[in-house]
Amino acid sequence: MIATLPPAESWLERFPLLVRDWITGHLPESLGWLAVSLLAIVVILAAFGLLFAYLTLAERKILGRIQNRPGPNRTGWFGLLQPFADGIKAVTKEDVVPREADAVLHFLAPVLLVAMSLLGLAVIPFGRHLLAANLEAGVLYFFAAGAATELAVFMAGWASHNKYSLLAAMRALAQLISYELPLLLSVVPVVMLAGSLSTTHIVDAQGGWTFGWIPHWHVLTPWGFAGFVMFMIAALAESNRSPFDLPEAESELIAGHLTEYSGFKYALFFMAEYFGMCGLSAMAVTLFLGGWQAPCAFLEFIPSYVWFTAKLLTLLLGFIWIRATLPRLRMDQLTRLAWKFLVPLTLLNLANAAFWSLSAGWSGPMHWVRWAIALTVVVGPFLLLGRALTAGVAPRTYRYA
Amino acid sequence: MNLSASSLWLIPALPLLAAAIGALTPRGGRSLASGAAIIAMVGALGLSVAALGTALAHPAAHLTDNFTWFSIGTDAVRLGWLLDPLTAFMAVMVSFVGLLIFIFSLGYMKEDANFTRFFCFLSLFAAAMLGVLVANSLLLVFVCWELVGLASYLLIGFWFHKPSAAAAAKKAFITTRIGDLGLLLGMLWLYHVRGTLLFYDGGNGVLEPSSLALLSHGKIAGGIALSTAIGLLIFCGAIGKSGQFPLHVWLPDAMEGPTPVSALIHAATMVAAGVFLIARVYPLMLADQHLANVSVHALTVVAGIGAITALLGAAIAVGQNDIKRVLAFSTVSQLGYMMLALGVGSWVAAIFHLLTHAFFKALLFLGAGSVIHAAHHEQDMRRLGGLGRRMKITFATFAVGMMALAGVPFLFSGFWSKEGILHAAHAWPVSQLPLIAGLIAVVLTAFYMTRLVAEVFLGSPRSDAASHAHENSPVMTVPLVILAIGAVLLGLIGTPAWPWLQSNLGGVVVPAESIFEGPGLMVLSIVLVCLGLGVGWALYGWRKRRDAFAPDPLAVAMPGVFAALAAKLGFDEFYALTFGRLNQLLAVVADGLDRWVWGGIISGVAWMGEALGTFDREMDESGLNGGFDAASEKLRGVGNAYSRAQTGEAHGYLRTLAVAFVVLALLLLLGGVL
Amino acid sequence: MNMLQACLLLSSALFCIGLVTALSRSNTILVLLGIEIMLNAANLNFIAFWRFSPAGSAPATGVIFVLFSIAVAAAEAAVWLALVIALYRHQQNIRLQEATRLKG
Amino acid sequence: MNLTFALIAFLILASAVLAATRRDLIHSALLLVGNWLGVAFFYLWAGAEFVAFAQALVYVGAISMVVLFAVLLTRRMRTELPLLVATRDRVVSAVLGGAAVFGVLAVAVLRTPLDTNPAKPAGSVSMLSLGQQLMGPQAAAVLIVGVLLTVSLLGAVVLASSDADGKEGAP
Repeated sequence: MIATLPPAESWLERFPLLVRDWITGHLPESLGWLAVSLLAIVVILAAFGLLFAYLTLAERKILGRIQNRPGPNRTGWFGLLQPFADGIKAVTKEDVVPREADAVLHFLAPVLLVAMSLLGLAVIPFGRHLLAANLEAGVLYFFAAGAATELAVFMAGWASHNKYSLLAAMRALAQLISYELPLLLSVVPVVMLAGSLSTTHIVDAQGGWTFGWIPHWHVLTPWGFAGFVMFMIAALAESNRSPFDLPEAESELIAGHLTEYSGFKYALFFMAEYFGMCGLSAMAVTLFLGGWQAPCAFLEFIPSYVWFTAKLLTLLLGFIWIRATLPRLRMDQLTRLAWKFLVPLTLLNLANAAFWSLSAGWSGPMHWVRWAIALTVVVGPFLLLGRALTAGVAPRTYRYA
Repeated sequence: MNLSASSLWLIPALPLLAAAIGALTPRGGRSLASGAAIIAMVGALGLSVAALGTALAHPAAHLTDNFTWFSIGTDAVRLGWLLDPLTAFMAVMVSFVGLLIFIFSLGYMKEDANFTRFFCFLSLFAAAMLGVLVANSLLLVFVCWELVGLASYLLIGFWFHKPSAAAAAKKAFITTRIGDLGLLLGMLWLYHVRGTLLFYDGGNGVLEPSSLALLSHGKIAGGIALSTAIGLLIFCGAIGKSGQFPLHVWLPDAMEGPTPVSALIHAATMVAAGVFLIARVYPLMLADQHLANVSVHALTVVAGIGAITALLGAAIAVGQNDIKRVLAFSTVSQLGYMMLALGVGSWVAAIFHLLTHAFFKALLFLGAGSVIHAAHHEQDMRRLGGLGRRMKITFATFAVGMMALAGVPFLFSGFWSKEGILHAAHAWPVSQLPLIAGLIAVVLTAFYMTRLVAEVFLGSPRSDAASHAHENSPVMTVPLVILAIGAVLLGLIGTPAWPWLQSNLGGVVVPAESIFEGPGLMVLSIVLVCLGLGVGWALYGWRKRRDAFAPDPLAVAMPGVFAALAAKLGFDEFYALTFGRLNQLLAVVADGLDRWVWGGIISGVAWMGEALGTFDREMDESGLNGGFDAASEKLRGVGNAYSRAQTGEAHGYLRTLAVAFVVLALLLLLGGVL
Repeated sequence: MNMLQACLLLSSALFCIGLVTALSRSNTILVLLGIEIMLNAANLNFIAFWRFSPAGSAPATGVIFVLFSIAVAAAEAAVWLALVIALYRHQQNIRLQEATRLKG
Repeated sequence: MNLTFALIAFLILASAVLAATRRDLIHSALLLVGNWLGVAFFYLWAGAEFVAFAQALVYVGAISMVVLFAVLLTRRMRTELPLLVATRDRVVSAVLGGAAVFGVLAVAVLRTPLDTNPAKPAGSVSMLSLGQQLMGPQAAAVLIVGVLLTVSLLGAVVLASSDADGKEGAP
């Protein structure tokens, strides 16, 4: 039975649609569209809220394992209830607002931040039929929504009326603006090659397999691989994750723009950080890792949203792993990495993608030439720029007393 | 594996890409630059072999792929790629020998600070030379030809901080440019007559029968056929590039470059380009052969120049003491042989000799480079000696190269290719003088090579550098061994017993039979080789030189002759005295013209201008100024009044704008326009 | 009053608010922000005319015009940030009525 | 549709008026961001999806940052923050001028018979045709805008960088 149906029609694949239709079927026709939209919002909020809760737990446990300690393991079975305990604690804590603070902005900042980081999720195709808003300019929408988070960070820093907060906000702004450029520029090749700003089209463009087991994901081309890596680096910086977590550098800036926040507002900032991380990872999956497409033809029977979730979780695990591994960058290193390394590389990668698209018709031995040229354009500047970036910097040596 | 003509451009494109990489690599990226160059050469070799496969499958065809470069009005300038056995054999030879030289350079240039630049230039050189080979248009050939010249200039002057190297680079560039002028003129003339420069273009190319008939029927003054004139102009380019008499003077000076460069220039690429060019346009050179009523045949001139060069080069080589200069003059002489072969009508013998010579001359130069590298850049063979025991591989391979060049019978490739030329010269109906010159050169060649080997490798070390020399690393010796094997085996494909090369090269261009008319001439030349070897051994091998300052035995025997030969028969001095003087005289005349005649006219004009100006000023100051002064006073008053409105305050301006807008809009509204 | 006129009135009102801001405030930044408002008002017009244009007119000219306008606004913003900073460095404040050094 | 338009118009005008009258520069700037967002909503309402997102990305993401940087970089500490009180007559003349301009514009708009086509479906310009327009007939303009952006960036750097002779010193 399964073998005869095309994968898009199998009941597993259509299961979410069936549930939706069952729910909206009870409502009058005129309210259908509203119910569908609300349902999408509720599902996204619930799913990502839960993901947020267990991501914090996973992060704490994985960090603990990497640092050779158990991590939270008291609340509930294996500490599984820990997120809820934390949530209850955050809600019931006193919400301190400094006397000199700009009360309205102080309140608005975390709300705006969470709202903006959630907005981007609307255009992510989580599965073959799972997409909240199919916009023609979906990718642009995603980044336009993401741009507002900078504003929220600034508002938080300014409204606190605290030197450290303001300094941290300025630093955060500098970092976010610096890394927005490579983030956008590393996306442009994908848009160029797919010929569309729509996320569904981009995922469709990555469908199909060579020999049935090499997927046509963008990450498997020279420009796509380079773009993916640079996108992920910029995404790390955009979501203020280690090793780019300078805005909240606890040791220097006493948690930066979060200094004057407490209670549930503080929790909201963290929620926004994790939502941003999820959103950017989901975008990376959509743009480079084939979205919900299965890696091999014979694995298509597994529904698409499972694949998407698997890829998303892999990237999130990568985020956590990097946090446990890499030390924090200095401010000057951070900006230098963005302007002297990532931006030129992304621009070159753009040219590389243009070459790739122009040479699409090459065949026979020219196919190898195409690969060789594209790889050279990726690897050569990477080596040269990397050398220039570390020129005159000796590896740090430690002398133990 | 096969390669079509349309993909032929990849062969030069690969080294060109490597050159670009080398140019962009900073100084530290030694392995990147050299790796790119060598990989590119391996790729070019692979593609050349594939091209050879294609060419051998269609031996009689000229596979072309032409395209339009740009068009002026209704005329289009078209370029193209050409694949025939000649191209393919040459491309395989150039990329193979070039690859070995590249590898050798890894060791030879290891200590040089400008390693990456060197590989960039080498790749450029190889790219340009391969470009000459695959081009199907005289224009494209010319472009690559000039690129070869440029690259040779850069490489000869690689150590430009040495004044002698800089001078040698300039000399090579300018001397070859003289020949190129002829080539350019010939090209323009050809384009004027035929309207295209493509060699083969489905019946419309300049080397195809209809065009040749047209060219050979045209006559210019003095009873010379049009094709003869154009062919001789093109030959001028070959004279310059291939170091033929009388433009051979740059070639020995070019030894100032690093030794791998010498090997590249004198074995595989630059000098071969001249011979290749004549081989390429051979149908054109041949076009006047059947005409009886012309005053001169193009090929006769080629044969004569070749014979003179072969004899002259061999003679001068006898009197040189610098190891590389001996080899340089030997190259001049061998190129003379090739031209001689082309001139007397044996196209295949020339190409055969070109291929074998590429191998053994590259071997000899790289062997010399190995010696020089080991002896800390000592090149004077009077100060070397006894290296045979210290550098066994170099000695063995060098000896193989020496015997190939000298034409030691039967085993070595040089013997077979040279026999082909001598037999062809013998069969030439016009004159036997080239044969005689060639035979004398055979003796001299065997003699000076014996002298070279005896002085460098035998006897005892005559300087510190020579006594501390030791064998080089495998990166340098392995190419020597490969080249030595090639220098022996390559002879096998062209022997009278199995003329594989001749049968494949022939095609439609020229009759390709190898001319062996019996053992008589062969016996004579073997005797002559033995004579040369024997005399050389008697003078240099029997009693070894004891120290660096002992006089040369030949100088003792024939002081006058030796001094003349050592001075290269005074060509440089002769040119300096004649052309140099003439140039200086012309410069003096031009200077005088500038200074007195033109300068006088200009100062006269200037004086008149000055006088007019004075008059004008008087008029202005007395007459016109009064009126203008009064007017400006008024203007200034008005300006003052306006400037009071300029408060410098942006708000004020903006407000004025707003008010003006409202007023204008009201006017329009009231006027009923809107 | 049809929809297009409403849009145009909206943009006129926005334009005038921008104008009043630019005329009344002395802080250079606010003056420039007023100018940005006016620019946005002009863009509103383009979109409005494009949206309500009669069928058969040029397809996307209004949209493209606004796109270019936004790009130019970005360039302009960079320049005026630099101007404000230079002004601040010269006179230690950014009051526009004091920036009269170029007065003739 | 009219309700949506009224809401958007209210958002745009209210945020602009508030921004123009606030004393606190930061509040003005943030309100203006709201104004720009309102304009983006207007574009969205009018069916120009791409322009709306571009407006949000450029104005909310980039120009707002420039404004905030300008405010912070030219601000003294709060103790000596100059109170930028506008003189009364300038405010009055500004309001009068603005009202006059609005009056003229309103009269012009209302008196002009405008040929409209409200039946046109929203979002009638597809992303593809927009891209083809930009890369085809408008390619030269795109190039010129690119050059303009580069030049303005360089010019801004030159203007804002401190003088080479160090005459000015730190503010």
